[in-house]
Amino acid sequence: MFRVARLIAAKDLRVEMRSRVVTNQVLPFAAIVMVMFAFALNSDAVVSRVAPGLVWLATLFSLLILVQRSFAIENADGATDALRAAGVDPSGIFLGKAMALAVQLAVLELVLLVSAVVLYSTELRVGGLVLLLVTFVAATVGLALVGTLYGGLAGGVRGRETLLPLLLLPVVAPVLIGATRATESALGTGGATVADGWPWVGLLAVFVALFSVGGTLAFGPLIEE
Amino acid sequence: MEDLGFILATYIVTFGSVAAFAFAIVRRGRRLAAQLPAKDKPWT
Amino acid sequence: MDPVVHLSNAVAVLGQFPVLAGVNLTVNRGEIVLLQGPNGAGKTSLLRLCAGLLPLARGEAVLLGCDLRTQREAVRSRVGLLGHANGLYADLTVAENVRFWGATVGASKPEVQAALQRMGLAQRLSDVAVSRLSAGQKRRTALACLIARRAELWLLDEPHAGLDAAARDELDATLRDAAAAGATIIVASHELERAGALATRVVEVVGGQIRTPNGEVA
Amino acid sequence: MATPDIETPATAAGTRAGTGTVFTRFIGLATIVGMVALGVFGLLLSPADVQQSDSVRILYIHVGTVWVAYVAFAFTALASAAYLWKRTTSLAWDRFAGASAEIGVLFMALTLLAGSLWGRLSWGKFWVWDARVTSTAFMFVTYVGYLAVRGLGGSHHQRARRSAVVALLAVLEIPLVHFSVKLWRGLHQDSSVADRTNVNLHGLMLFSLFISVIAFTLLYVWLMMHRQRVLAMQDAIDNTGLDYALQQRRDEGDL
Repeated sequence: MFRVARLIAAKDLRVEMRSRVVTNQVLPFAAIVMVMFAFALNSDAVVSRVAPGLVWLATLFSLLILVQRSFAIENADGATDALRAAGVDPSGIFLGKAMALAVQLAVLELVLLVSAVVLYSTELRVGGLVLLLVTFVAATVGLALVGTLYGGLAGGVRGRETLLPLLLLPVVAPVLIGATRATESALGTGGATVADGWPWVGLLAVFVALFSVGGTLAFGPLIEE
Repeated sequence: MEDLGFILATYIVTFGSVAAFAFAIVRRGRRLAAQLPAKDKPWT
Repeated sequence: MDPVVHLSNAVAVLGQFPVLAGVNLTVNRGEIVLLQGPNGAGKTSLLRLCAGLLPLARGEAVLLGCDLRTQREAVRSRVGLLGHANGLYADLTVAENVRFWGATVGASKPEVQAALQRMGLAQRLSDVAVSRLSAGQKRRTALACLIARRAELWLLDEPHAGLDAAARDELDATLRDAAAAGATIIVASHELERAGALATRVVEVVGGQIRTPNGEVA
Repeated sequence: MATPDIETPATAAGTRAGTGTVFTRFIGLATIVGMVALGVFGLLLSPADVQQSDSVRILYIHVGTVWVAYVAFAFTALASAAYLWKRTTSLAWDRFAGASAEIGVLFMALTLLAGSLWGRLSWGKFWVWDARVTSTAFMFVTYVGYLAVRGLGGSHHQRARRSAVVALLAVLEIPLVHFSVKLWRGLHQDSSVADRTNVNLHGLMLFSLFISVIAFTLLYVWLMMHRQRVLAMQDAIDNTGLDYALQQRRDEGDL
């Protein structure tokens, strides 16, 4: 299972290195969303107060696109069928695609965080760096897991573009809440302290634990016809 | 009675949509039942 | 010796439509069987059933000694399907694709190299991205993937489509070699003359069933 | 979905019976009696609440529908697990799950509607960001998604397995959402809806609530029986359609 996962992850990342779709299209999209938020909110004070939430909201929107892309690679030339026909372990496919997605998400979040610092005058503080890092890792893994799970379900059917957000967004609500609050604590937004953040990391950890097990078990039946 | 509009709206919409749903099911059941032999309808 | 494929009264359904309406077919090792018949007769479905992609609704299917109902995973890893799509990643190179598909069954480096060699992909083309290949070169890459995956039963759906004369000759030679090397091949094709010369047996598919030459249902 | 020109022996056997039986008619009658009683008690006989005045009457509906919605979703989860468990696997469980989820979505929609109307009267707001309210809304959306997955098509078993897995994933998701929203609100305000919902229960009010739960439970049972039978007949028609379609398919060559 882990051998297959490594194989799939390496393949997905190599495809991205060659095609640069995420780098050239999704990252600029995420950045422009951050600019749009500032237009919509129209107040420096408000923007810097809600900056952590905007970072994660932009991450969720980009997640939808990343998941679509991740499965578009497989569906473009019938590789999904080929993988199933070759009897490749679905759990391995799930973990592998989730790993590759997590790497891409991590890069994306870094860009979003930097743009928050630049655009919204968000300030990082030394005391919160550990919390910030742990939050980002946990949230990224959680999003990658559920994204892959529902992406696999929606990937093979007609109307996938519309089905995916309907299924995915309600599920990632806990990540949005947890990651936003923890990030606020790490950054000290609105007077939050670092200690306030750790319970939220706990929530993210529970999410990751549940969906790593649930996803590994469920992915096979979901992509099977 | 205060707030009569809200209260009546709740009762009417609830009973109304339940009745519509029930009616649709029963009608569809009748239509399908006419096309199937008794062995596919173990409740009859 | 056990037959590689043994279908009896196999029925398969797509949605609510019976694409296969009771197929009886036995194929032995080393055979090259040609499936012919009109569009929509069920040729592709028959191949997909053998690949374990289409569930068996009724009847029996034993492939490579494994029951398709109960041991589908065991069947799948030993069967290779080349459908209308090639199952290649367009952004990766030829060698990377073959290596990837080989790795799914744990093929070693020399094995992958040998597969590339047999398809004539080892030198000039090996580091070219698949998106830049011609249709025939893509087909050859896909076949190299089947070899690297150690497929014992090859299921090829219209493999000649979109290839020029030279590429077709090459393909035929490849298939003959593969059969001689022990692979069993089932080809669905419209190209009767060409594929007919290639095949050891021709089978007609009509209305989701297999017909003998005199029109009876097999 | 039914092809009208199929000649089956069914046409002869077809009666006006439909999906009803003596038992469902009994339940149906009891439901109607219960609903009339609910209307009479809820709107006329029970007194207005000291604090909430007449808006409490909305609760008689609200409590019944939310109860049915929760029961329905719980049963969907149970039936989905039963389908996936090898020893009890049967398409009947899948149909139970589907029928129950449909009813649950309907009642959840009614719950949200009645709840927001009541909220407007009692709190002056259609919506409050309370954990229970919010996770209820998420539950609604989740099961709308579940029904969308059921409608994707494919063979019956494919539909059944896919939707059963989605239903079980929803069981993972809903407590998480509830818990996270609760944590979220917990940081901002101390009182939850429950604390501000001071209903001083008069005897007749309690009785009206009791009638509501009974009547809506009967309604659920009645709807479930009928809906599940309709689904069974749809599946059966797909299957008899298969024999017919098989014959047609075989004849293609003889044309």
